[in-house]
Amino acid sequence: MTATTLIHAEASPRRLLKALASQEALLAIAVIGLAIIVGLYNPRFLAMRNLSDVLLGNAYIAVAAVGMSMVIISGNIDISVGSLIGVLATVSGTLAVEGAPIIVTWLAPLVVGILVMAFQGAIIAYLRIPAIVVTLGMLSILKGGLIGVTGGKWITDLPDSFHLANIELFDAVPMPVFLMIVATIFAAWWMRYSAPGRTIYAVGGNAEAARLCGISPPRATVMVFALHGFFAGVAALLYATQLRVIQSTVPPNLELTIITASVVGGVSILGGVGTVIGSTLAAILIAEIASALVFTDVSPYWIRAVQGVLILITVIADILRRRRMARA
Amino acid sequence: MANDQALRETAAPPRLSVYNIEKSFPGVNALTGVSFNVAKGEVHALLGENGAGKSTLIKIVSGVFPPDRGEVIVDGKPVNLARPDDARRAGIATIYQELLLFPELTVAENVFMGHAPRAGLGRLDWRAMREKTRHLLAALEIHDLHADRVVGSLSVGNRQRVEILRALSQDARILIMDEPTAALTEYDVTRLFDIVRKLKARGVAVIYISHRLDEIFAIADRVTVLRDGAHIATKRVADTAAAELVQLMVGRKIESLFPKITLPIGGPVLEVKDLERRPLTKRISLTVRAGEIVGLAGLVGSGRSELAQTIFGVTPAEGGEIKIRGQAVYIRSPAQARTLGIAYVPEDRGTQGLVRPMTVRENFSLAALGKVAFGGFIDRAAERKLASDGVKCFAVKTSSLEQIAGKLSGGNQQKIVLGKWLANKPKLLILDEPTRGIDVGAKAEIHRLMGELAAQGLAILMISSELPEVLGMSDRVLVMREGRIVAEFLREDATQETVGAAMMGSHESAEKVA
Amino acid sequence: MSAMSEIPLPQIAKRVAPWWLLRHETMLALILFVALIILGALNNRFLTLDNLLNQGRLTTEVGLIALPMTFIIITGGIDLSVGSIVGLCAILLGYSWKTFGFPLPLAIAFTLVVGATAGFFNGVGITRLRVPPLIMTIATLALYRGLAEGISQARSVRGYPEWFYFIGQSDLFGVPAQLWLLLIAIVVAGIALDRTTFGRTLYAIGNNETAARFSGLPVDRAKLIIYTLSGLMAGLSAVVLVSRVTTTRSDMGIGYELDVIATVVLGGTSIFGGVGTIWGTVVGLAMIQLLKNGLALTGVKGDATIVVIGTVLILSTLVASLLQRRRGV
Amino acid sequence: AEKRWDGADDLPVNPLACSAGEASAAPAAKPYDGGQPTNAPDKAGKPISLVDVPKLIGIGYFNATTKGMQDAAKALGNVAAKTDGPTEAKIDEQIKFIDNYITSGVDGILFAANDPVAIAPVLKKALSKGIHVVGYDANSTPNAREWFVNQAEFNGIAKAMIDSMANEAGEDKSFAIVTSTFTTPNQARWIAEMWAYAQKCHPKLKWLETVEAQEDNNLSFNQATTLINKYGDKLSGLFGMTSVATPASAEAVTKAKLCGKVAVVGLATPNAMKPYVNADCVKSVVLWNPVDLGYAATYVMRAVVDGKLKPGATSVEAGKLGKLNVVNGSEILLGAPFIFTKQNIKDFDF
Ligand SMILES: Nc1ncnc2c1ncn2[C@@H]1O[C@H](COP(=O)(O)OP(=O)(O)OP(=O)(O)O)[C@@H](O)[C@H]1O
Ligand SMILES: Nc1ncnc2c1ncn2[C@@H]1O[C@H](COP(=O)(O)OP(=O)(O)OP(=O)(O)O)[C@@H](O)[C@H]1O
Ligand SMILES: [Mg+2]
Ligand SMILES: [Mg+2]
Repeated sequence: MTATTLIHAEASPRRLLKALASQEALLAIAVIGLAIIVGLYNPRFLAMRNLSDVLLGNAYIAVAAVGMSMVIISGNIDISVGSLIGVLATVSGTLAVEGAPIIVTWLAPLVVGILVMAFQGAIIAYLRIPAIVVTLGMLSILKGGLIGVTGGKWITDLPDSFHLANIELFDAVPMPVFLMIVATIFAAWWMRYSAPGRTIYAVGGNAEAARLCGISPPRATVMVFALHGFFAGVAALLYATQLRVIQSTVPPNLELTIITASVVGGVSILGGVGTVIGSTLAAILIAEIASALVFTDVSPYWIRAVQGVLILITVIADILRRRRMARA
Repeated sequence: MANDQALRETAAPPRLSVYNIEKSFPGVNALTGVSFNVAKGEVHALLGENGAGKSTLIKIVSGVFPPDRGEVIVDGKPVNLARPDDARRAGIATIYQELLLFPELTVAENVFMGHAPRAGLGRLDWRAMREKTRHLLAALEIHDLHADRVVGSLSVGNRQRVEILRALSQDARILIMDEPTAALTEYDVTRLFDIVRKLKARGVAVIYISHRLDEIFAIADRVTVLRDGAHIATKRVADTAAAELVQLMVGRKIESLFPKITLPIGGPVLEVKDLERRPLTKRISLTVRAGEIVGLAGLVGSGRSELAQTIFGVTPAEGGEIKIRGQAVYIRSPAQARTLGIAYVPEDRGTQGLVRPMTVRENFSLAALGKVAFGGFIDRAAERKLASDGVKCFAVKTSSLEQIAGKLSGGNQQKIVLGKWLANKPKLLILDEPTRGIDVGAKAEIHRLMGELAAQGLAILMISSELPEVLGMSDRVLVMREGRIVAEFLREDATQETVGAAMMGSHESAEKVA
Repeated sequence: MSAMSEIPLPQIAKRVAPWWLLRHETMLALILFVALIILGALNNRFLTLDNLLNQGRLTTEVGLIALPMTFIIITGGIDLSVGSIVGLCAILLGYSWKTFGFPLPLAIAFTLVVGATAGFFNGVGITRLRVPPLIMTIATLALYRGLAEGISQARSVRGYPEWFYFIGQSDLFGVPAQLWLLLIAIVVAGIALDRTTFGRTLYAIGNNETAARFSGLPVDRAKLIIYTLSGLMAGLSAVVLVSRVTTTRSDMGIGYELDVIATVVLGGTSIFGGVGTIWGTVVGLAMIQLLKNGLALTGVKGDATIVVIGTVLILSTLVASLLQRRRGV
Repeated sequence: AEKRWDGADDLPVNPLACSAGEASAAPAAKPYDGGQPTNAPDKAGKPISLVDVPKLIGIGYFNATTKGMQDAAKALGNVAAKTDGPTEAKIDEQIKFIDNYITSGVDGILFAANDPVAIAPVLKKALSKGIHVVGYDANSTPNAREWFVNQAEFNGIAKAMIDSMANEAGEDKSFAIVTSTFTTPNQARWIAEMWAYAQKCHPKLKWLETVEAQEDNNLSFNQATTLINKYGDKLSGLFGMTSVATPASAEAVTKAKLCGKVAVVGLATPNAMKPYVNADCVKSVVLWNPVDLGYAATYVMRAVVDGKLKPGATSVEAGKLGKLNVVNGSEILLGAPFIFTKQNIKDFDF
């Protein structure tokens, strides 16, 4: 008994240290540190209003990154998500303009998102075509299909009640930020404490071993993609209700931004490793960097280069941290 | 022998029986009508050469493959084992030969994947999971493996232990173990057998596969011998002897198991002085001479593989000195080690030794590409010749040179890994568990080969967890413990007791003697 | 379900056809052939030598990059930064010529060096720091494009001497000049992959990197070489592109990475590594370009064309993999 | 914090006079500088097939130009027009589209260039195959096409924008700009002309910063919001340089509850701007009528094929639009930019 307590006493400060040295902590420190540094240069950056605007305008990326992280942890990847968000936003907006009940316009993207992604997941899992091929193909199909169907006509005249993103809870927390937090916490909890949540890690870590543990990897893949579709639906909703115009085209490079958030958040592209808290923090960091560069008067021509360097630094810091951990 | 009585007394149907199982893969008839049964509380051993079909048989019983024909019956009722989950529901737990683990997850989670304890709302109970894992570890008297360690950072031996924990955690009625001790030392084997005996007493039926005959005699009640996918015989262990089993297995007589010939020993090929590589290699000094076989014994995790990999340049040294034939060298990579004439046959053939999806031909030439290429261009004919020579020399059981290497049985894979290095004509051969998972016939073959190679002046450093092998093959035995070389014995001084005591350290050896 | 489709198919297939017929590349070539016939029948301007050669001209830039990308994907890696390297190299070609005053041939050499360096930098991150390729190149995708924007300050450079347009716009023995470059590169890459120890090393890395390392193969060096090569070819591609369109812009090459990856993957190279051929990539390249062209000539509009391309990518991979499921363990 | 903005294309700026009303100064007469097709078949009065390759398809603006072309085709009766192009504004893709249509054999190509220089070789190839080439919206180098239909001259747009801003925000206030990318030729040119015109006529206006937001709604919104937060009270105006950036900027101002405090002026299509104009958050939206632009381009093409518009001509008849003037050697001017206000915006639907 004494022996075990001893081990515990030894283990817990170590575990604390380990937690502090995690990718999530690193990102949280980066988010706060960057805010402080930029705040010193230009105090306006720290205004509540600005910080909340950074979150507000990018919450949809974080929400989509939650689903993307699950997909990547399960050993897959999805590059069609940007196109899908474009499609779902259009679906939702079209319904709203056609006068569908508001609740329908909000639920429709979720349902369609789940269906489209589950379909892709099924092709990947049961026909066994690599995810990158299916989603690359789907990227084209959705993108071309959207333009073909809508002719790129913008959706305007959206009813006021449609604008979910304008709702503020308790007069303080904007809906998108609220949803981002809820989605992250829910997903984090679910992936840690539910059996299906763990199967994502199992399948991503070693699909064959998972099969021998009684997990059905194909079913897990479909499940992960369906969930990803759900989060893409939420993201599309936030995207669509932000402005009073919906473009009916695919947001450029959105998939890359979302994947970047996931991998900077510490999700291993090889599958089996990562958390959604990390990816949400990374999405926030990336958004914060974009805003910070404007606030610090970095020449607009160099903004993207600086962004690239900062992402590179985050990634390399993570790799070095992991290596140090491995050798400790 | 109380068990024999139990066997006779129970008129109840056997716990598990398989009837007339047939299974073929493209180009191979892996099983041709195999039947046998296991009673409640019986340990039933499966024996056979590499590729005899043992793993295939148990994979059918575990629901991994569907059989082409035949039936699996549990407690008198035929069961349809379409998926591994069905087998688990039928009370069957399996330790597979290939370590199938989740490298990114912790020991506890690996053990309980798929059947984790739940708390309210279907929530996983992490605390209970860790707690139960600790209990299992305690039951096996494993003190150096923590439930929270990430499996990817464990040595092969520890991974094998995790596999065992996983099977034990399922509270199965039928426990299948496919070479569970291949990566374990005697110390672990003893603990495992204690557990198996306890399970047996509880009425669990156990199928046990091993190439180590002594284990079969130590634990099994009956033994079934397979050869080329066919059922050859089922014997009661009490009524048979090793020689008979070997003959049944290979269909001929095997001479001596450890045909050690003493040879004149030449000058030093490898000299290591104060070699350091944190955290596991600490101030190691040793010498291996031409024509000499040096055995390296130690417990799981004692750092033998780490040492070998430091010499081989996988994890370059941080201090100390390595000399090859008197020349001081600094080895930064395996590529460099190879050009210096060092060969390393790693312990984990699945991930380190073999490129499983590539063909037998390609695997054979992998370490000797320079020998079959001219100016960087591969000479296909020379490559084929190299590979077919290797297949012949090592009697690799393969349908063709273009067979995917990963589809061969475990033992045949090992032969390819060994063969590919010998094709490079090295001066120093480091063997890490060279006969793990290899049948007696092939093992004798490999041992004979080692003798021949030494006779040709090759220096051999052999890491083995099988003490009889170390004792039988080595000119000298080094013992490692916690990253240091703690003892050295000449062939004549090395015995089970002396070497074992050095491996354990003083207090544990005292325990073992007691 | 999965076990069922796993085993019997190759058996059946094996009995009815020789193995090479079942290769992904062969299947794809057959599909391509059928598509060509159909599209040719629908439009008499499609199957003309002129048109086909012209398509070759248009696809050279992607093709040049797809070759080293095949190497990279065979090792289980990926390079997402190629499009950005094209942009950076294009800018530096113009910038070094106009602002540094380099003579144009020197500027071209400089551009190639810059491309190779950018690729080398990726390789160093991947081999020395062990950053996973996707992450490394996602970061440099942003970085290199950012450098292109920062250096160019949104300016384009034009007015190159007439001889420079030879590379991108003229014919040599009746074949577009840049197509010769591509053809040579294809032959070299094909031989390197199929016949040399270097190629074998790439396959070994893709199938089992640890075992390749433990077999004494120069794993890190091979990786460093292929990422550098990828950057170099992106640089070459930039030169060809600038010569073809006569100007430099910092947004050149945007989205190339996806075109290139689609080409390679369509050609049967497994994104998981270990499997793939140059020949497959060439068929994939021809397939995408000719389908786009043939459909356009037949009157299919751009948005519908990309829907068709997406569908073909999925379906052809499906058909090929169903018929060819014989590798893998 | 902005240095002189020169449009990054090294072309001279040409600011208009400060006084109101005079939208375009009399251009200095310039000789014809367009190209000519070689051996174009004589199709005068005969049916012709045209293809229109805009910068990209699937955005409201080019949908409107397409509509204008279809209207014109119907009115003319002997023109079949089709629009096709890349789904993203990529010059590389656009070149491939034009190349394909050259191969498939059309009588005329209408284009709006993603890059004036890069598109030139393929257009010259078209000319060399006897295909007529007319540009609209975004020009190429002059000798790569016959005519260019100019919706409004850069300096005219610049004047309208700056005058509106000075008027709404105040003569001595500060403003910032949200544009697509710095490399987009039209936007870059407009900004350069705005700079020149502001220097000349509204020297006290303070120019704070220009940010990129591509053609992306949400990014434009985020960038506009960032500018508002960064400058606070200092910011009195926002320019939207694209039809995407302007409504997004208006939304950002609305969300920040700064309507009336921060003026939004920009190029935009009326439908997207109606909510903000009706709510008095935006007073003036600058644009030409893109439907008319497409219409005019088609008429010009017909006139070229019919031989009615030859080098040296000074005007061309364009159906319901009446007579359009030739400026700058080989450009046809659609007219002065149009300014939508609360009074007239309801009359437009595109
Ligand atoms: N998935 C597979 N595809 C093709 N052939 C296979 C497959 N699995 C096993 N085989 C073949 O079936 C035969 C029996 O193999 P199995 O693994 O059952 O042998 P084993 O008795 O377990 O041998 P070892 O003692 O070496 O582990 C071998 O010839 C092997 O090559
Ligand atoms: N004190 C320790 N600290 C960290 N890791 C340890 C320690 N002891 C053992 N290990 C683990 O054990 C491994 C060392 O085992 P290694 O394979 O080198 O030894 P071995 O004697 O060859 O054992 P095996 O017979 O299992 O191969 C290391 O990779 C490490 O994961
Ligand atoms: Mg076996
Ligand atoms: Mg070892």
